[in-house]
Order: sequence, then C-alpha cells, then structure tokens
Amino acid sequence: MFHRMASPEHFFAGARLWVFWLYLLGVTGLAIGSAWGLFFVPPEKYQGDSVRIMYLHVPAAHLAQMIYIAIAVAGAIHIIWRLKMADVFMAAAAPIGAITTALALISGIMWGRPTWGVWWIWDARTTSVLILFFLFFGLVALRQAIGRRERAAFAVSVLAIAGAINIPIIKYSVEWFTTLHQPASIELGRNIAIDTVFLLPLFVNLASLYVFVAGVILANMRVDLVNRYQTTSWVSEWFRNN
Amino acid sequence: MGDHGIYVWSVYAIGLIFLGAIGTYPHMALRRLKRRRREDKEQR
Amino acid sequence: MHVQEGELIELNGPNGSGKTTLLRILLGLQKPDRGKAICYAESIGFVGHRPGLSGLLTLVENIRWNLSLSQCVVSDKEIRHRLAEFGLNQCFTVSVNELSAGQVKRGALCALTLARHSLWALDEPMASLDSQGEELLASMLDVHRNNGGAAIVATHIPIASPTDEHIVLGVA
Amino acid sequence: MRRFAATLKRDVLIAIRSGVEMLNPLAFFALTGVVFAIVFGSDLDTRQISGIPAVWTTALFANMLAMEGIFRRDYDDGTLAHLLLDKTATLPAICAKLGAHWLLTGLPIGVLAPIVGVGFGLPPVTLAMLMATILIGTPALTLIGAMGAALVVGLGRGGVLLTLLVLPLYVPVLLLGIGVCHQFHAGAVYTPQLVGLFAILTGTLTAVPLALGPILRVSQDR
Repeated sequence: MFHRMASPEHFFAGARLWVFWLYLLGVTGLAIGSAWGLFFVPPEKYQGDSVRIMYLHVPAAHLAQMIYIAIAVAGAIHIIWRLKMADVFMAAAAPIGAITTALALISGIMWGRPTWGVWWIWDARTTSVLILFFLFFGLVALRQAIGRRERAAFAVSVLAIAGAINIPIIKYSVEWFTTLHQPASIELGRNIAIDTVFLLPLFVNLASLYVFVAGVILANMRVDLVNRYQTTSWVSEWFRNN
Repeated sequence: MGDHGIYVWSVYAIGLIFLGAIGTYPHMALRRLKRRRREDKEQR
Repeated sequence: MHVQEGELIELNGPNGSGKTTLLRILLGLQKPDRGKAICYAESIGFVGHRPGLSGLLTLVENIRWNLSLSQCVVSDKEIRHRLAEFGLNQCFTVSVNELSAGQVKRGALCALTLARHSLWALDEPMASLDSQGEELLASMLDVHRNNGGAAIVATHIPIASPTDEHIVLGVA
Repeated sequence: MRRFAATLKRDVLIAIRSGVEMLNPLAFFALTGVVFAIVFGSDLDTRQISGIPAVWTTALFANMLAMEGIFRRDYDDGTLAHLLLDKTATLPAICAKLGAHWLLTGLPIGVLAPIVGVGFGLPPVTLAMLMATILIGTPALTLIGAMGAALVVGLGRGGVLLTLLVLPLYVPVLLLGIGVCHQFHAGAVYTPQLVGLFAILTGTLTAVPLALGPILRVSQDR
C-alpha cells in the first residue's frame, strides 16, 4: 500500500478518504476529552481549575516536537531517496507545526500566569518550546525565500535535520542553564497528583489531537499537490469534475 | 470555575481558533484554487 | 555527446535555448530536471559569464589560486609571461575590480591556458573581447587542440571551422 | 594540503584587502561591548553577574554579522563555481575558507573579549576563562553559521533570514559558554559543560565541512 501512496496521483485520491475520517475522529475525540477535562474532573489541590489548561497545553507541546521530528525524518528521506512526497509533507507540515507550537506557548503562558503569578518564566520546557517555534519559523521562512522548488526542498531538509540534531542539545543546555538560576522552578505538570482521574482526559485529548492534526497535514498536502502539479492531466481532470 | 476561569476559557478559545484555522485552511485553499481555475477558463 | 581529443564542438542557438544550461549540467554545476548527466573527463576548465576571478585580488594572485585548485605548479614569472602574451602586461599590480570587462575576460582565458585541463568548457567566450582578443582566443584554441585537448564552446558568433561538429539548440 | 594553504592565504588576503568590511565585526563587538559595559558596568553589584552574558552575547552577534559575507562574495564573482568544479578540491578549499573566516573574526573577538570584560569589573582569572570559552565557542559558531550562509547564498541580502535560521542553533553554544564562565566565576564545577562545548565543536567540525560541498552545489545551481 505504501508504494502506491508514494505516487502523487494515488496519494491525492487516497488521502481524501483518510482526511474525512481523521477529521471526524479527531474533532469528536477533542470534544469529548476537553469536555471531560473541563467539567468532570475535580479541581486540583494546589492549582485549582487552572490545571484544566493542561489538557490542551501538554498535547500541543508534545505534538509540536513530534511534528518537527517527522519533518526531519522526511528531510532525511528526501535527501537520501529524493522522494517528492517527502518534500510535499515538509511543505505541508511546517506551518502547522509552527501554529501548534504557538498554541503550546500561549497555553503555557496562560497556565503559568495563575500558578506563579508571572506571565513568562524561563523554565526549561518553556524555553525549549520557544526555540522550537523559532526552528519552525526558520523552516517556513527558508522555503518562502527560495524560489526554486528543488533548492527549497534540499535546503529545508538540511535545516530540518540540523534542527533535529540540535533539539536534544538545546534541551540539555537549557535544562542546565535554567536550573542554574532558579533552583526551585516548578515543572509544568510534573507535580500534579498522577492519579488516573486526571490523566484519562489527557490521553484522550493527546490521541485526538494527533489524529486531527494528521488529518490537517494530509489535507494540506493535497493542496500542495494541486499547486505543484497544476499542469498534469489528473489535476485538470480533478478540476473538471468538481 | 473559581477565579482561574478567565485563563481556562481563553486558552480553550484560542485553541478553538488555532485548530479551527488549520482545520479549515486546506479546504478553503482548494475552493480558492477551483474558483481561480474557473475564472481563468472564463477569460480564455 | 562524445568529444575526442583535438575535437571542438560548438553549441549554437538563440538566446535562452539552453546553451549555458547544457554546459553547466556537463560541468556538474547544475542538476538536469530529468535524466542523469555523467561526464568522463579528468579535469574541466570553465570560463562563463561571471569572471571567475575575485575582484579584490590582482590577476596574478587570482591565477595562482586558480592553478593551486587544479594542483598545477606554475611560477609567478611564467604567469606574468603568459599574461603579457595576452596583452595584460600593465595590469599585474591592479586589482581585478579596476580592470575593464575585456581585460577580465582575457585574464580568465589566460588562466585557462595555464591550467592543464583536458577539456575546456567556454560559454560565450567572444563576449566583451575586441578583435585582437578574438585572435588570441582562436590561436589559444588551436594550440589546445594540437596538443590533444578538447573543447565545447557555446557561442552565437561562429568560431569553429565548418568541419567541426555543430550542435544547434532550438528554443522549446 | 597545498590547496588548503593556498585558499587560506587567498581568503585572508581578500579579507585584508576588503579593509573596513573585515573590521566590521570587530568594531561591532568592541563598541557594543563598551556600551553594555557602560550600561551594566556602572552598577556595582550587578556588573559582575551581567558581564559574562553581555560579552558572550555580543561575541555571538559579531560572529553572525561576519557570517553574511562568507560565500556571498565568491558567489557573485563566480569563483565559487571553480571551487565546486573539481570535486577533490572542494573539501580543502571549504575548510580553508572556514579557517580564514575564524582567524579573521573568531580569534580577534576572543582576544578582545577580556579587554571588553574589564569594563564589567571581572577578575583576570574569569576574563581568562571567558577568552578560553569564546575561543572554543567561535569555531563552532563559524561552522554552524557557514551552513546557514551556504543555504541562503545567492538569495540577495537575506541578513534577517540567516539570523533566523542560525540563532536557534547558536543557543546551546551561547548557554554553555556563559554557563561555564558563571560556574568558574563562582568556583563551582564547570567541567561537564566545558566537555559539552567541546562536543559541539568536534561534532560540527567533522560534520559541517563535509555537508557544505553538496549544500553549496545545490545552492549555486541557478
């Protein structure tokens, strides 16, 4: 099945169904998880209701890093096998990764405000997510700056791989550097009572966000395919019948 | 919801906007491409 | 495309017909959109639109660096002698920025003759050369072909004799 | 090896001939350092703490300022093509270009750092460590920056783009450099982080020059 999906035309047709189901599953999952987290979970001892932000912040932050790793893998695939679909994935996933990271950042800030009374705290994870946002922004900006698609694909692949290699290094140096200055920094989400009543909605939301964003990336890839292959027969045929 | 309600609701509102945006963008883009293609055809 | 020793192939065709692109693909500076280009030649000398000499250095320094890249050991005296042959004897100490386009082109061609490349790739070598420069170019090509060198020249002014192979590129 | 030396000599010669453009990063480093010294240095109790980060960050940006032109000049006058023509010559020539670039920006900045650091009232021992970490860090910065410069070569004055691409990759070097100096200044254990800094240096030293050949070949393609 994978080989068939590697050809743009088959992918374009096949992805349509996937997008529908991923959207459906993702949205309902998110609705259920969020509703559960907002209304049916008792407030936490220390943080009260602000802990409910965790159900959006943790999935978004986790997903953002996964998207970047996926883009780096696609970059490696593109450089080694020159697979066009890998570049289509990178072009589609980068902006979405940036927006997911932005969502993670904003929810992190809004969570930090009630718990620590300050808008931004240079905690190890918030700093890493902020740098991740700049990495995503770099990917999008580099692709925008290079006109020729071939060069853009190669350049973005190299940058994605360089960035991915740096993620652990950044995490290590930031972790060490921030704990150097505030010994008692509270890790977001680590000190909450880890009993299941809190965690179930989190897993539901995490899985649903993955599913939903996967659908969004596939849909975005279809748009990119139409842009790239405007002159081909199967695209004009698609234009004709809808 | 206590006094933290404002933060929780604003986070979910922003979440809705962001996820809604990335969710609907591809379909809007496809529709825009179709419309532009139809306009090109009419001009030709 | 096969180039024997002593042979010269001329690429003709209107502007934008891909002469320069074909040369760049042969040199490995550019990847073809489709298919593969494999070029079996030990070392290729290239003179294109851009001068290929850095503007802040003098001709002698540029050529010395160029030759070191292709690992040819040539003394400064010999470089100056060859530059004099190319009519550039008064611009030894002048940085390339101050030279005229014709002088820069002659400098690039002179560097080519000094480096022992088996295959020459020339892109519009006649551009910005005066009549004396064209004679120099013709004689330099003959010398190169006599001792077994080959050349591919992209030009719109005919330079090769009718007996040589001509490839005409049409506009797509 | 001869090609390495020849290209090194050539690049240093070009930089010297370019005069002001070569002094640009150094002047930026000295002037910004002095401004920071005036701003932070006068407040007695904060100056020692703020000295190290100020000098290191200024060194980083001075280095990034110099990154812009490393390939651009050769791309414009066509010598970059000669570099790539002969595949065997590419690696030594690129290593020479990176070496020349470090000699002209990283090294002088490292040497200047203690002089700027004095403005923050740092003890000489810390200044020595500051210089050491900068001298270890700047080659890594040059290597990472060169990769960014190779990606954007030929795109015109993409200054902001280069900064955007390269800054996230610079962060670990910056944090480790400052961290080591802080720990050393405070008399605490600094060796693990110093090893981290060396690790980044050796890592980039082996990977980047090899990667620059193909990147430049694609970047100058059209």
